[in-house]
Amino acid sequence: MQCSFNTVGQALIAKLRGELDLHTSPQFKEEITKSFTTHPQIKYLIMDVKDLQFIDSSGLGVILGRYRELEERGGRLFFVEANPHIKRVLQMSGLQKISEFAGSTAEVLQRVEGGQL
Amino acid sequence: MQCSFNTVGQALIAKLRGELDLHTSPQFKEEITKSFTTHPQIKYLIMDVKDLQFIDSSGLGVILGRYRELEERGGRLFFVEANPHIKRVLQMSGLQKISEFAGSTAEVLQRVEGGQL
Amino acid sequence: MAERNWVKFEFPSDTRNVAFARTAVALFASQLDWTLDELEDIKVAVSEAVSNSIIHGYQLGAGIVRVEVEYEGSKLTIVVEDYGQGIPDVAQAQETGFTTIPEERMGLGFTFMHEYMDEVLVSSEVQKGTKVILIKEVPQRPEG
Amino acid sequence: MAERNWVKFEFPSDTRNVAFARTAVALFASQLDWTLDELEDIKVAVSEAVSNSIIHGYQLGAGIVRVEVEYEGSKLTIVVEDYGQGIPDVAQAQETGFTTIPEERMGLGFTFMHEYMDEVLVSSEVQKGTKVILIKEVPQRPEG
Ligand SMILES: Nc1ncnc2c1ncn2[C@@H]1O[C@H](COP(=O)(O)OP(=O)(O)O)[C@@H](O)[C@H]1O
Ligand SMILES: Nc1ncnc2c1ncn2[C@@H]1O[C@H](COP(=O)(O)OP(=O)(O)O)[C@@H](O)[C@H]1O
Repeated sequence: MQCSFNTVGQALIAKLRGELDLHTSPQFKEEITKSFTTHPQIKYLIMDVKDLQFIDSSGLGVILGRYRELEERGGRLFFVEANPHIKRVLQMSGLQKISEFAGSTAEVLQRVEGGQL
Repeated sequence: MQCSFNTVGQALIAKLRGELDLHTSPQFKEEITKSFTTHPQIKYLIMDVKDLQFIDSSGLGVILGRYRELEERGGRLFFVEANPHIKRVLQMSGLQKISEFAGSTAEVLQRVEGGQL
Repeated sequence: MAERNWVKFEFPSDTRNVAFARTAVALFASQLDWTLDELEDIKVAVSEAVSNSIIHGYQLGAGIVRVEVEYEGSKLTIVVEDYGQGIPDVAQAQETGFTTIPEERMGLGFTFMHEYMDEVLVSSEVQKGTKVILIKEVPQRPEG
Repeated sequence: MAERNWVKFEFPSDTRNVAFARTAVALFASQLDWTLDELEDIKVAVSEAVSNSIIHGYQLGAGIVRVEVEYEGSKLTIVVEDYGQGIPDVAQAQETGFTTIPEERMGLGFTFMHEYMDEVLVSSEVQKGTKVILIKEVPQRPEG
């Protein structure tokens, strides 16, 4: 699992590659927590899951943990380019209710920056 | 493992896809033996191994068996588009000494038909 | 209709082995005629069961996880077993959202197993261990 | 340097399982830092050893094949074991071209194992079975 982070204004873009499970999620948790701490302005988390090949409930748990923080900040959670398998897991977990699917990062950034949120 | 056969004059083109091992080689052996029987004119065997993903000594054994028949007919054996792994296995087995590598089926056919062999 | 076949494997309780376990099971299961989506479902279910043995059964400590995969005809059976702390109430454990580690976990492991497999059977004894049986049949497909 | 890890598995002597065995071993081995070519080498060696257990050990009849994979640091050890007919002369068996089924086989199985692995240890007892140990170290690579 590899993850890379980018901030654009109030948005944090997290790009995941590989498999997010019990073994790999602690690393992701640590890195995303660091990003949240060093960028207290972050309200929007954009998860680019195009290259995420696998996720189970251990991986989802870490994302949900971040969601709770976002909520306190009045923010939002987006999943970009989720494949059908990942969409289904998100739907089943209920994470989908509190988040949105989007076709591209650019699309979300446009909405965020355009003040449409 | 899938194999398909094509005859062009005195040449039999055998295209292999997948993995040729203890489990899959009997099917290949049966089909290629059938081709040899129904086309007694065959002198040149062109093995298109571009899509062959794996081969071990069980797979090589079947090809060597065909080589012996070709030899009796005064024919030749060609491997087309062998990847480095397959080249190495062929080299180690000694099959390479009695056969030739080629870049394309068309190239071999041209030599065969042009009477260069 | 596939003739019976099986594999058994065991490995130490180590988070590195979760990916190995789910991929090896899918690899063996792929001797049957699943779609890629169905194989993905099987992977998720195995990942949940094996992760549970490691986190809950052995609380991330030492232990052995055993996995058996067997099929006959169109029926695939996967058994994931540990010799760890066990589950006092298996019905409650399988409720969506129930977890004994609420700070970290979502209580969705068993829910995913039930969702992705046809049948899930859990037996457990406290201080002895837990056995999860996951069953899935290859669906009848229109001849194509 | 990787911390020790291992997996053991067993399956019936059935030609369907040769592909499973070599791929599962490569899957586990890939926790170490091999190149794709090296993983391919490991697959060939395992394929030869497991095929031998099935054809020679059990003569394509019933039996159990056991495989153990273990690593520590950069050293990978694979054990392939059967409880079949055994080899009367393990030195002779390992000679290039030696085979007891000359109509069908090339006598290259052990040659491939020696070529693709760093070390191959064969022990066998007639009517008891055969154990082949395959060892390979991850080569030191220049820092990149
Ligand atoms: N193998 C196991 N050994 C011991 N307890 C387990 C095991 N599997 C599950 N449990 C118990 O069942 C609960 C629910 O499991 P699950 O639905 O997978 O959710 P989660 O893993 O998120 O807690 C766990 O919190 C744990 O208490
Ligand atoms: N697991 C085994 N059980 C019994 N005999 C074996 C086993 N493995 C190898 N042998 C013997 O060693 C010989 C050489 O093996 P090998 O080099 O793999 O060549 P091949 O498989 O082509 O015969 C075999 O022909 C067989 O007699």
